[in-house]
Amino acid sequence: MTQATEVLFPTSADEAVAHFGDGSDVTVVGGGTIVMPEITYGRLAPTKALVLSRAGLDTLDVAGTTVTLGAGLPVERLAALAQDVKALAQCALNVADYEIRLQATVGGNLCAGEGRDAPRGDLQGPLLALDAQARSVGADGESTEPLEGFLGRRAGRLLLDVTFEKPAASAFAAIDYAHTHEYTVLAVSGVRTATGETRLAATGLAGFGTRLRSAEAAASDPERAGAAAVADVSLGDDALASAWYRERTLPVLVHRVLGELEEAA
Amino acid sequence: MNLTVNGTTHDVESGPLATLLDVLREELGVTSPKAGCEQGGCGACTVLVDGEPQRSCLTPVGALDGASVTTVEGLGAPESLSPLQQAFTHHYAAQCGFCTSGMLIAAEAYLKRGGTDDREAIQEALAGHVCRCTGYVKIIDAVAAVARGDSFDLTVTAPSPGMTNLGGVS
Amino acid sequence: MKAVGARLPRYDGIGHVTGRTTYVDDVRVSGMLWAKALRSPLHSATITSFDTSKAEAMPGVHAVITHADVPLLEYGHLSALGIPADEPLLAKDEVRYKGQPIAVVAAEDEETAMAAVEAIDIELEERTPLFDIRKAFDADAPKVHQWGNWYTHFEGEMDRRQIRKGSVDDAFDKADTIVQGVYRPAAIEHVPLETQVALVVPEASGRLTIYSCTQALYFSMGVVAAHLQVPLNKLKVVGGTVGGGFGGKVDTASETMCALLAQRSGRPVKWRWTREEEFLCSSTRAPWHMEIADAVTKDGWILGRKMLTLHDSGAYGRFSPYGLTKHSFHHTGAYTIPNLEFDGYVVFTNRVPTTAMRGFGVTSVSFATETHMSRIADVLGLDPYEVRLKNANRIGDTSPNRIVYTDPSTVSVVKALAGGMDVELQPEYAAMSRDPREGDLLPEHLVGQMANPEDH
Amino acid sequence: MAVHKGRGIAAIEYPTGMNQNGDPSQAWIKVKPDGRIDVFAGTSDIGNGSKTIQSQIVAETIGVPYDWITYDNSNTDSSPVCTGTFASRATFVAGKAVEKAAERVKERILDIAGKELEIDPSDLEIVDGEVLAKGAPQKKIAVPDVAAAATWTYGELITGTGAQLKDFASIVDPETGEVDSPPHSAISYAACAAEVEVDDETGVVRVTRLVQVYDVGRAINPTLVEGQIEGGAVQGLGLGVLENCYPYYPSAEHRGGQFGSYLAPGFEDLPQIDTIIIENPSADGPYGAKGIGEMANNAQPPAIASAVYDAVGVWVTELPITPERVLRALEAKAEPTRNGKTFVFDAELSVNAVAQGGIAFEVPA
Repeated sequence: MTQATEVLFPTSADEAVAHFGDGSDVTVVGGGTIVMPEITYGRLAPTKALVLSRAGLDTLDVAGTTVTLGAGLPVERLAALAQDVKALAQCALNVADYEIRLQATVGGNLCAGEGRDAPRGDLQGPLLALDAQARSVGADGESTEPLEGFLGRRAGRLLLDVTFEKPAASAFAAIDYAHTHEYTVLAVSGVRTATGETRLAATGLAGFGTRLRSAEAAASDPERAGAAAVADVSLGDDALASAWYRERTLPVLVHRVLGELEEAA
Repeated sequence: MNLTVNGTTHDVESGPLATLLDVLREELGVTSPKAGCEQGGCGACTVLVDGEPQRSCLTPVGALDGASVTTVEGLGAPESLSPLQQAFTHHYAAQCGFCTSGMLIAAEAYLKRGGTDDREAIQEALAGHVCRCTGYVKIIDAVAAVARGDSFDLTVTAPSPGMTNLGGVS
Repeated sequence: MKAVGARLPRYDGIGHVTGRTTYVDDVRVSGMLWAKALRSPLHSATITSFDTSKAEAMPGVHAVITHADVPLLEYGHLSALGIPADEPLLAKDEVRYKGQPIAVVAAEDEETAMAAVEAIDIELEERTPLFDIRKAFDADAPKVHQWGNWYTHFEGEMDRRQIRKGSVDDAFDKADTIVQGVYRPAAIEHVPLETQVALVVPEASGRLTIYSCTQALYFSMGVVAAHLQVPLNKLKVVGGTVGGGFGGKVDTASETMCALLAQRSGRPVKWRWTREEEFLCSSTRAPWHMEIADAVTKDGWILGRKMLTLHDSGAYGRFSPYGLTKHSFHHTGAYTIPNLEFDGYVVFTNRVPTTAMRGFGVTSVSFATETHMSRIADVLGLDPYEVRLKNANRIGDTSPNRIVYTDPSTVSVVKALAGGMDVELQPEYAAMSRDPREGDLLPEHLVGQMANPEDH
Repeated sequence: MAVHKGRGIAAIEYPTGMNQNGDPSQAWIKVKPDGRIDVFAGTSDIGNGSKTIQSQIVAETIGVPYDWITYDNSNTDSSPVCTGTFASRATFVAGKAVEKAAERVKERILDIAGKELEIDPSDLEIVDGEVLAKGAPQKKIAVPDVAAAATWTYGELITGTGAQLKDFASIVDPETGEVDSPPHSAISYAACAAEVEVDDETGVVRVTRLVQVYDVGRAINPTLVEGQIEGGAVQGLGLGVLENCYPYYPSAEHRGGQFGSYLAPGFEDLPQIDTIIIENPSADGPYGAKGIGEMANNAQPPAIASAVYDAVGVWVTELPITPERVLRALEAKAEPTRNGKTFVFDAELSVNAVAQGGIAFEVPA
């Protein structure tokens, strides 16, 4: 398989974009944590692999109140945002373990498809709550759009970076269960903006991360917000937990996040 | 491409998408990193790449042209054991030994970045490494002992914390 | 210097910390082929057509082995204990669990071996699987196994393991309270860090050198010799250094499959299971279903126990009848109960065969009986330490199968635990020992069960 | 949210050796011309440390330093039969075989030393690699010199074999389960207390402390015993609250095929572990040892189940005690049903509730 695979190591973002082209038949390798086992296990035989490790996308820029994360930024580096965006740092540190976080990238975490037997994409939660803008390229060229929209059409696109405004406060709560190379059963992220708006998002769902709009609308009443959140999501059974369990605990996590946001305010 | 492993530079013939683990074990004959899962989940294949711990099963070797890799073979030999290797011996931190290479590498990286003897910090630093034999207690003991700067008598082993021996009672 | 009692370093410890310990996967031989298996994608099915010719013709493929190539297809690992064979090395005509090996191939490299597996043409007709052991006895249950849905070859061709002691009816009649509960521990994986692996080298002498991760060199040699129908001098099993076992590396079959592939190809053959195979296709600890009813007095004596155990064996027997028998012998735990009625069944389901694991047969019953003991203490409003001390095994008490206890330590360990937890025991309990029962600790119901320890 | 603390205990027993016995282990030992000892046994070391333990037994039995021992279990050409490393038999059964072989070797050393010293072998002992006259230790000969004499003077190979085999215990009455002899070697005992914290909103159970007592008979190597006990404790924790091959048992759907979806305990699941060792020697194990390797994961699950009940007042009797099972139990708040003097727990799980007449669990009223 490797003999037949064209493997490209772009050394700049532009080169990466050029190699990616319209994205057809391109397998993007960020940190390798998701793609490499698929290759090893014979489930994926790329015809063209784009390895981003030298593409210079591992940037973390803070300009005033605006934060931009390069798609190639290792997840562990988000720990640096503990002061500015607590929920994002906390969520990042909840991903897998130290070494995986050094290898795994923001782009990989946001773009990977559904997990084999547990949910993936933990960073989608806080970044959705932050209403991050995703800049990506694809067959229709470059575009920048809200992450929420991007997630629905991320297949076939190359993510370059995500940008968001620092919130006034943020909070993160997860089901804290087993600890070997942990996958998140269910997590809720919350943001309080400078203008006092509350945004909530969840991961650990069927499909990918989701904004909890009904819960946001009821944010002033945490009990009601928790109950409302269930209507915002689609839940599934998997190796970690059942839809029943997630339905019971989603309100708890929403409640905890709102409580923490309240305390922070 | 070339790769320096434990101080020796090799030309690598495997394709660029071959995992570093495969290159080390199958092409270069460096067998201390183990293929415990090839999913990134057990930690037994962990090596240092330019000083940082990485799962060699997740790393395409093509991304490492010119890099320097350290495995357990590079930490120390039987006659020149590193402090961690001594500590793992003295504290009986290896039973079947299959996870030990990855544990040692992760612990080495932890101490290199200034890790202390705080047990919770050690647990967090090594969290991605599964050991099914020891129950982790003695591994934490070993890493903490090196962080404290202990020296080790390799002719005996140390008891675990929290042990009481009542002898024979009826 | 005394060696026994000393905290001496591990014999092979320096090898472990320097990465020099050689496990099977670290053995290097030239010309080695990689093996991969075609495994059943279904829980239960009839094989309607099967053709390996495309795989065999692929460049780089050196051998394909199916059931037809195995000299003795079914060999009972515990035939010496009277447990007959029931499991084919490779599936023939039907598959009974998802992951069951149907064919194995040996090829120049792993990728070619995987491609060859893909190239095997197979058609399966799916059947309704059975998973719930509680439904296995129903008349309309799907049929799992050639012997039916449960094992029927205990001594006297009984279909269950029975223990009978004293009179349960009497005990339940005399009881102040009866406490009944159900206990269901799960299947778990052994999770050795080293997955199952074997390497077989055909020697010029005609012998096979078998590098194995087995927990039992001679046991595995016997299994290979039986399947291949060769005397033991044709085999040399090399091993003894294992990356974790926990019971899961006793029923290994990869040695035999590699041996057949090595014979066929004339080349060394290695098969290292992936972690996914280890999790999904290797044998597990068994799930158990245990129901207990205990006849107790209001002051905490257990007069009698009635128990039903269903052991989920998975699709084949393996060591399950042995494990259930061991389970039955220990179903009173660390206590003496004089009146017993135990029935246990080895039940077949369409899941991966279950096998030995640390505490085999007893881990389950320890969970059931000890949780039950805590419930009894709670229902009666008694101290959980004291209920345990009262019923504890004493010298001269007898086990479910009438073996006299000569040196029981229930009392020692429970008293020491109370000490470790800073729990103060009432004086009469603090004064207890394991000595033979007398006085208040020898109530009428325990007199008849006692025996002379000298007769041990 | 409320996190509730609870405590529970359990006491257990476990037999050594294969149930019903009939499981041989054998060993042979030879002595090199300089007195160094080669041990050949077929016991696989799966991490349990049997290479170490059996070497210690040989060193102790003969009376030579531990580092004189070379232990070879590498292959079936040179090593004799060992039924295997399971059933907690590697120290008790296989260790007894090497002890017996070492006794034979010691006899041969004393015999040849007796000739060299012109003292009756029964008046000699071996201490730290030297053969000494009892009561007159100035009369002595080093074991290496004995081995040299055997090789070069007497033309003898100092060697010894040993085998341990306990008779198969037949079931003489399949109706009652009665056996004709003890079906085990020694029985080991243990007790465990678990302390847990249970989150009543998420159902998550965290085991915070395990206090454990083990009667090990005799600790041949206390450090290795601790390793077995600690490793077992964490596997018991896995059994109790984490691990399940079939998360929706009896369904076979949604199995975890990787670390992270199959929940083996990790570093951060580790509770505080306090261990108390008792050494009530066994009658017939090597140096009084018992086999505690396997039982080391048996006491935690029931102790944890009882601790969860103590914490939140519900019994979860299906393992593992997952967050979902705790929440479901809290929701059901199930009390046992009372029927006269009978308290029935878990009726909904019973065969009576699930099977259609094919099997039942009938309890005398």
